[in-house]
Amino acid sequence: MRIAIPKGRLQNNTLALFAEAGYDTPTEADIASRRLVFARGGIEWIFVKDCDVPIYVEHGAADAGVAGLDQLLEHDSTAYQPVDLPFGRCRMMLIAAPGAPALEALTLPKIATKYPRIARTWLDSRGIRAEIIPLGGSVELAAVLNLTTHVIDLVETGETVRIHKLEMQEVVAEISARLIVGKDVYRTAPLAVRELVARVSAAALAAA
Amino acid sequence: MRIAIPKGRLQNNTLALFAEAGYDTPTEADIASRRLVFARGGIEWIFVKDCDVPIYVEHGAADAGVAGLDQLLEHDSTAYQPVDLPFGRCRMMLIAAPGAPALEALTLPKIATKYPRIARTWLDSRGIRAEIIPLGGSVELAAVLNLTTHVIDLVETGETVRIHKLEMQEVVAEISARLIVGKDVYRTAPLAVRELVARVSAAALAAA
Amino acid sequence: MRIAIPKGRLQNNTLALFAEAGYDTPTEADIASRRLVFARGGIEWIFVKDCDVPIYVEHGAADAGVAGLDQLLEHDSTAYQPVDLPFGRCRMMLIAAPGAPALEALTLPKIATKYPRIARTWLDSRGIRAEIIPLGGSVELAAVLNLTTHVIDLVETGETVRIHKLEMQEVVAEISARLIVGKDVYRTAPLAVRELVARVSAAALAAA
Amino acid sequence: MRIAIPKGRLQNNTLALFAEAGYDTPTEADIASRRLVFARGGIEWIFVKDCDVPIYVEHGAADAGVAGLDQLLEHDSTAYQPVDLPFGRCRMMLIAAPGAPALEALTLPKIATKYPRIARTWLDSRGIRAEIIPLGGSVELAAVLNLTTHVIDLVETGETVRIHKLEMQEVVAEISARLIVGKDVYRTAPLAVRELVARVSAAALAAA
Amino acid sequence: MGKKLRYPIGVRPLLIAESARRRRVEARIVSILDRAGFDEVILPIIDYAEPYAAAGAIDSSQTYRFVDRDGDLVAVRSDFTPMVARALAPAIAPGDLPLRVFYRGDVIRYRPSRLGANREMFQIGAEIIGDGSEKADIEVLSSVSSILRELGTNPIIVFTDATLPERIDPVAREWLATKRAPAGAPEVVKRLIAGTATTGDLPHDMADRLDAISRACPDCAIHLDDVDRARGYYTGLRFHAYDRASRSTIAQGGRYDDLYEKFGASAPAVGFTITCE
Amino acid sequence: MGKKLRYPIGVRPLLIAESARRRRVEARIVSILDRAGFDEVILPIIDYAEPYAAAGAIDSSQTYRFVDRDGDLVAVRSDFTPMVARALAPAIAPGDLPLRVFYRGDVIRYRPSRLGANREMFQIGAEIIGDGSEKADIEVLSSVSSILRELGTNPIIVFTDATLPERIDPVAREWLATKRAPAGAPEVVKRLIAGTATTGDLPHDMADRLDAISRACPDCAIHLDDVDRARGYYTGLRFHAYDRASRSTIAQGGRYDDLYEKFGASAPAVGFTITCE
Amino acid sequence: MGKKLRYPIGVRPLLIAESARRRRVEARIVSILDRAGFDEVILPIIDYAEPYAAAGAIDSSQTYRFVDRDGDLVAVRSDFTPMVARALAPAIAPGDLPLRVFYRGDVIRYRPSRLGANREMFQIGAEIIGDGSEKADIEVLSSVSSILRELGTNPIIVFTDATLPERIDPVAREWLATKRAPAGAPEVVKRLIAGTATTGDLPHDMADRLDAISRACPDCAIHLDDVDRARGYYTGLRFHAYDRASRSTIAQGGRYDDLYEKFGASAPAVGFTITCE
Amino acid sequence: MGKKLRYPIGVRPLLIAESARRRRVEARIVSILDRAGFDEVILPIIDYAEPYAAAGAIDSSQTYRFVDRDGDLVAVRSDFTPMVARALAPAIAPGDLPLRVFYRGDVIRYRPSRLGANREMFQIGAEIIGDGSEKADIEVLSSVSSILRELGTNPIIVFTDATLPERIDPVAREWLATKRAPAGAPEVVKRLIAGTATTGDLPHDMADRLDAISRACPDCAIHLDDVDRARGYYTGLRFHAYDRASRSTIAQGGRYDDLYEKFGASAPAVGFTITCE
Repeated sequence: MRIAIPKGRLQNNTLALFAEAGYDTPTEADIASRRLVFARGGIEWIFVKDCDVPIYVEHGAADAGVAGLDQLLEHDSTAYQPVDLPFGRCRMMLIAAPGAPALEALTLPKIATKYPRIARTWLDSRGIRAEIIPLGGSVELAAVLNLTTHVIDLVETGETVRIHKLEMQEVVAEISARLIVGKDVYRTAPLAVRELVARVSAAALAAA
Repeated sequence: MRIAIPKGRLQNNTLALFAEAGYDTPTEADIASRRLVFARGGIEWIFVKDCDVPIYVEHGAADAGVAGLDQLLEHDSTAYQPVDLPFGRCRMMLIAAPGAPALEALTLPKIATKYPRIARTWLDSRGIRAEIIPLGGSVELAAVLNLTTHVIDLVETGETVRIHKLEMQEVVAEISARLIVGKDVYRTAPLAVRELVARVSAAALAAA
Repeated sequence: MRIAIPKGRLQNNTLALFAEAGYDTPTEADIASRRLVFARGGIEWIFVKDCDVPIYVEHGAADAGVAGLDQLLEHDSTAYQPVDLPFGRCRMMLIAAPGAPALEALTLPKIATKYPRIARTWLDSRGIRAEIIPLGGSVELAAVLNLTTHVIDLVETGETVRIHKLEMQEVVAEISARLIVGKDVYRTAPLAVRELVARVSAAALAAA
Repeated sequence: MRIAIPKGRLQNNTLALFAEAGYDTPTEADIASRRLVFARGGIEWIFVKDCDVPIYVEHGAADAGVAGLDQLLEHDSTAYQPVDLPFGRCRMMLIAAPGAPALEALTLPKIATKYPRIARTWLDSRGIRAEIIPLGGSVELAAVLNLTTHVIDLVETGETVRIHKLEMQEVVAEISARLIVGKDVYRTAPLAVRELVARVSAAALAAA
Repeated sequence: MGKKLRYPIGVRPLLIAESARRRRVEARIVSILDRAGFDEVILPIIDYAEPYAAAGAIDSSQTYRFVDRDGDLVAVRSDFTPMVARALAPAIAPGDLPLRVFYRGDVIRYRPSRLGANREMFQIGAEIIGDGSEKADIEVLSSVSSILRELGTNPIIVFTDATLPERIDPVAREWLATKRAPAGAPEVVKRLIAGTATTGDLPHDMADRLDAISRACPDCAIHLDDVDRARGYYTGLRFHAYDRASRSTIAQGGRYDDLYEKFGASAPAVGFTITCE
Repeated sequence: MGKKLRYPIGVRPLLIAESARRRRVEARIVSILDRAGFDEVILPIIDYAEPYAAAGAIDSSQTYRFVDRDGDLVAVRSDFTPMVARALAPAIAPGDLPLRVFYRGDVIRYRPSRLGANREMFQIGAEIIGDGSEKADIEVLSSVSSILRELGTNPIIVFTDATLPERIDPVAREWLATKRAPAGAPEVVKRLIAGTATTGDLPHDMADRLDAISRACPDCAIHLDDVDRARGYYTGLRFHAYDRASRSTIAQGGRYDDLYEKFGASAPAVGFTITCE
Repeated sequence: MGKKLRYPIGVRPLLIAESARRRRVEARIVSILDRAGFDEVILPIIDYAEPYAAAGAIDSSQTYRFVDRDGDLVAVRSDFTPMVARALAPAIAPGDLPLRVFYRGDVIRYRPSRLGANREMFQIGAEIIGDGSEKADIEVLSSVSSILRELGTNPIIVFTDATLPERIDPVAREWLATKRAPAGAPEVVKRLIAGTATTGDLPHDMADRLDAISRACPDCAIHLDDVDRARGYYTGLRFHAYDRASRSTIAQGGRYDDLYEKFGASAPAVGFTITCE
Repeated sequence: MGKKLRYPIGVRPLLIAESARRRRVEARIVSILDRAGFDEVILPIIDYAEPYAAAGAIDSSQTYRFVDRDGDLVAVRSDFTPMVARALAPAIAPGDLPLRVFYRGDVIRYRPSRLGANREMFQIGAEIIGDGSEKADIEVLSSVSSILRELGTNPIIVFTDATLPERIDPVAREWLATKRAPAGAPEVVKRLIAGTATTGDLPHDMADRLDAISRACPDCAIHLDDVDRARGYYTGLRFHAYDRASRSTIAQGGRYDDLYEKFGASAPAVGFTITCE
């Protein structure tokens, strides 16, 4: 069984979760060694950028993994999401530049985002026409420099939004980290999967 | 005049370069303050993720900036690239999993990369058919786990390649950091641009 | 008011009909003179090949005319057909070469006809696939020489079919001559049209 | 060997030609009997509407036949045309309604014709844009009733044109009757074909 | 190849003289509509084919359709009326009604039967949205009439109610559209075909409305049996305007009270379209 | 341009070695099907898109569609099953049933998400038409199993009933397809997700049928919670076969008892499709 | 709509009986080619239109073309020969030659003139690549002859040299293609048309080659004046095979020594294609 | 599906307020052009793609292309200039020249890189045909300048000669288009990139012409190194006009002396296009 651990903001909570679930997870030293693959306790742990977890699971290069719902939606992942985890909670918000009018009032608003697919689906569902400018990071800057009137981004503490005096107008999606398991794995290794799901659900409950 | 500074691996060399060119650049304290926009010495400095510099310049949200040629090619940037900078030099390489045959020998090879557009253009120029799997980071892992037979990625020291015992097969492109200036800026503020290019070229020569 | 008289098999009955309806129709001498246009009794009579009557009325080059339903269907005429006339009655039949199997039994039957549009519409309505070979005349010959297994043609006396020992398999359409009036004429000269329709209906009833 | 004799204006000359070439052609009585197929002197003679000769030969239902070049062009016939016959000579002409301007001067002229394919090809070659209205017969009437500004039709004596005071503006094509032989027949029965061509050429020379 | 010297069949540029004539006609119509309080909306050249097909609003056999780069079926503009409904429906607030809008531009229709017939037609049209009354019907009819007179044409305008056949007999449309009814058809159908029927023969609501319109528009004539084979999206007034000389249709229109609903805003509408060849 | 040196993304020729391997596999499968009494039908490469869209049988976003010269929307073959139904339905006489047919050939699917993924796939499939019984389900499952073993693969075959979610709770499909149910969800849903549910939890008819199939196909495992986000045209047995090594789907299929009806012949059918990369 | 009951004009499924007949014919031809040392290549159903247009290899008016989602012009397979050249050219190493390959599958051609004519044709073809000699010409002709006899047909095979007209007179093609030459035409043209010309009338190299082939293939006849209006990609031997009974073309082919060059590998090639209706 | 609520990406209707603003701008520009003696030509929305591809006049990757019902490749209008040339070339008699024409309407460009960027742009442009002199260049530049000022924008207009790079060095375009030249590049290239070059560095004919234009158009600045990666159909004057505030391109144009030749009438031409967002 190969499990993909998301590097970045979800890494530590994920490792703690699996430890809580009784797994022999990679140690600090392992992680520091810059190696990416660790075989421990019968599980092959791989460290992958958080946005890549859904791709590794989709292509069967990993059986399971932990990823934020934002990445699952952006990659249109078909994997099962059996366990909603108690960390990584945040909101995908429509954020407006200071004094910018509501989205519907603008004829062709420009929206900067790291999530073009989620933005397009949400805008379609609201029948709103907009130009989407995909960016790699610090999306708020686009609104600050009024390159765009709005941005769609993850808001955790809301501090970045406050610093730049931006306005949170609408919730696009409630986000949380999720345990995902490849569709095919469910079919080809049902017992192993059931055990993983049971132990992780229990650990998640305990931690909540 | 608004200049975009790339966060990440090129940030420090870029700030040093502009300092060398006699500009009053943002200080350590500025950077630590997590603010993204600093007006200093008549120039508005903005800190942007390195992959976004070409987008800000393309949309006119920044007049000039420093970006790696990898990002300029990936975003098909139309900006001018007046100065080739002496840092950020590295190579975009075709890297094969251990023992993988040459690309041409495979009927439908799979290639993981952070640069789908560069990979597609290079493969077309070589008449090679391949499936491209776009990844966000630590692309070598795809070859290690033979999710793909090859990867196309930046190689600086080549250490990551060595750790994972991968083989560098071909150079896809020579990469270096570049000063870029928006096409429209050249036309609308020629004097300011000439001065910027002259001072940066001089600083680049001195540093080389 | 300009009325198109169909040359060929319907000509004499049509002239007799209009005479019966009290119109001063072109005389034998007129017709013999090879002129095509005759102004008589306030009506401009034009002699036109029977298959062209629907086209002249469609393009407004004639206000009304007499044409067989076969021509009206073949040219997908949009004109009104206010009076069904008591002559020109015949049947559009599916005729098979001697001993040819039923149409449905053949994988890709070939059908010769002067009426490709009617044949295609009828075949579609029956869900039958067939290749249609459009011919200009004596369509039965195609079946006799088994260039095609079937033909679709007008059958009046059925004599041609008998001579060539062909089999009439199905009725495609009941055909009769019809008075047709242009849609626009109805709207722009309603009185004249009403009078024409009334007099011709009466004459048709008398003759029936 | 099956030969298609065109009914209508070319019928008598064609029969005379074959008689001249020493063939035992169908007699007056045969023709009067309304039968369409006659086996005489080792040849199967079939009587077919002139516009259908190219189709019978194209589909291999006849090995050879006589048809006007107008029909060969209209049906885009691929058959060989080994002998140009001394009868059926006429011209395909662009004929204008009285006082109508030259075709090029009109923005979107309308042209009535029995030969839509020939008209379209000729107009394309002259770079002229026009709407084509296909008619079945007495095409001059369209110009007389100025349903169209021009017509394209066969002109033999030019009498019809004179009666209706129309103007002959341009020659579209020189037309004559031709002996045509199916491509496949040339390949599969070369000797019989050579003999037919030789005898008909000789007869044609004698008659010229 | 010679073929490419010409334009796709039925599509062509207007050179200087023709363009000038076209713009003069356009300017006069637009100024009349302006004075009458109509505001312009500008509609795109292409749009998804699917929303119109779903609303049964456009006959796909007459439109230029193609699959675009996102795999969606896209159609070139072939009929303004459904496009105005789709554009305005999402933007209409109850307070805005009644709304008077007009539009202008080229539409392209594919007519296979007529080889090379002009497919690209310049149209100007106008609509009153949100007023289901006969007053709006009358305003539209008189607008058409005055515009066409202003342009120097002597129009024949005939009108009827598009739902008339169904209100008489479910099968009446077929008889009235061919002007031939079987012996057993209802008397009123025969009188309609013979042209002897009057509004008296019609259901009261329809009769009163047509009579009111008739009184208000003296130069428009009621043709009760002016019936097309398909009702289309028309739900009430349906009229055609002809140039008395050339007898060709120069304008047509009517009421379509359930079209806007299909695009999300239940508002009645009545309008006309003038085609300038 | 270099670009044209290559083939449209995901479409490619098989040179000599690969063609030989493909034909060997094909020949062995076809001989098994022959021996099992299946007759071949050959289906066209292109067909109208509309009949399949109307029958909701094909996801248009995955097909190569284009407007042909008659203005009709035509699609390149992307899924054999609906095409077999449309081809055979009009030709089936009651006496012919049950009918065993098989088919083979390339299908082309457009998968935007995976840049350059192979779109052209060679498939061989077979169907039993006219036999709604579990006997036919069992015959199909055992045929797939024996064919895959013959080809030297060690398949994992899992099956369930495609209508299971709806039979439990109208919203169950969403929960089972993501394997996450809210607290208030029915107990059986939670047990399904946890994998502790058994056929005992299901409506009797469904349970008995699945048990019968399970008994008859020892090497196939029931996965009650193997649920896709969309049921597609499946109405009963639904199975996937995996290559134990590569874990990739090598065959799939199931029962579709109302597909033929949409094409004019109410006959139940059950079948499978093997994809040979 | 009824229309959609049928398939796009000329495209249709083969039901059980017909499929069986088709596969039997296919199997016998393939086994002969196998024994003769030909290896199969499998070609994609669709490909870019541009490489073939650039190489002047395919008549675009006969192919189903459409613009795909990347904005490129894509065509449905209409002629195998240029596709084999494009597939193999980049993969040919000098050492591999001469190479014997064969291919099979459906091609789709659009023939506007014949309403509903069958557009989808099943073809099997073979090629000898890298052997410019007459030996290869002879091998191809005798292969076609033996295959057609094996299938129980009594073929008439006629051949000539595709470049013959140009070698005589730049304008000769037009005369020979219509079999009508003006008085002033060269004597040899008249004798060709009259069928009295012999290889003696031809340039020596062409004559010797045709005579050699004729001697080696007794059941094939030279038709010097068998000339098409367009040479196409043929540069030498050009032949047609007819079914003596139905007189319809059942096979054709020839030599095309500069086709591979257009796809990057200068190798002569000669081949044939059998169309099985 | 929600998706169809919106318009194809980048295409949208203008509601009342926006339409009014658009028409006001349009009317003012048209009145200026009228006064300056320009006559309007009206161009079709669609045209064959082939004549423009042959003339290398339009970048096919940016146009909406599709195969129409006659099997021809048709493109939606994406650039007016080549269409004016194709429309007027066959109709120009020497006596008519010089000819001043203008045109207006929507063009649609596909820009894959920018998701949802507005593809439909309203453009008004004008051309002087038949006058190769600098006088015509000057008239065009001053027309653009006065029109933009009339519209209340404060334009920055920069111009150069499109053929400058080739006149210096065959490879110069690549260096000037990226503003980076290798050490060994000619001195003038380095001075051009550094912005220190003057017209003195240029061939005399080009220098004199640019100086004359510069003297006549004080508010336009020469930018010798304003070089695009591809010359396009420009053969002399090449200019861009910017809105000083938004820094976005609001107009551009230049001289194209061999474009009309490609459509059959060798006439020089110089013109501009204003894009009104």
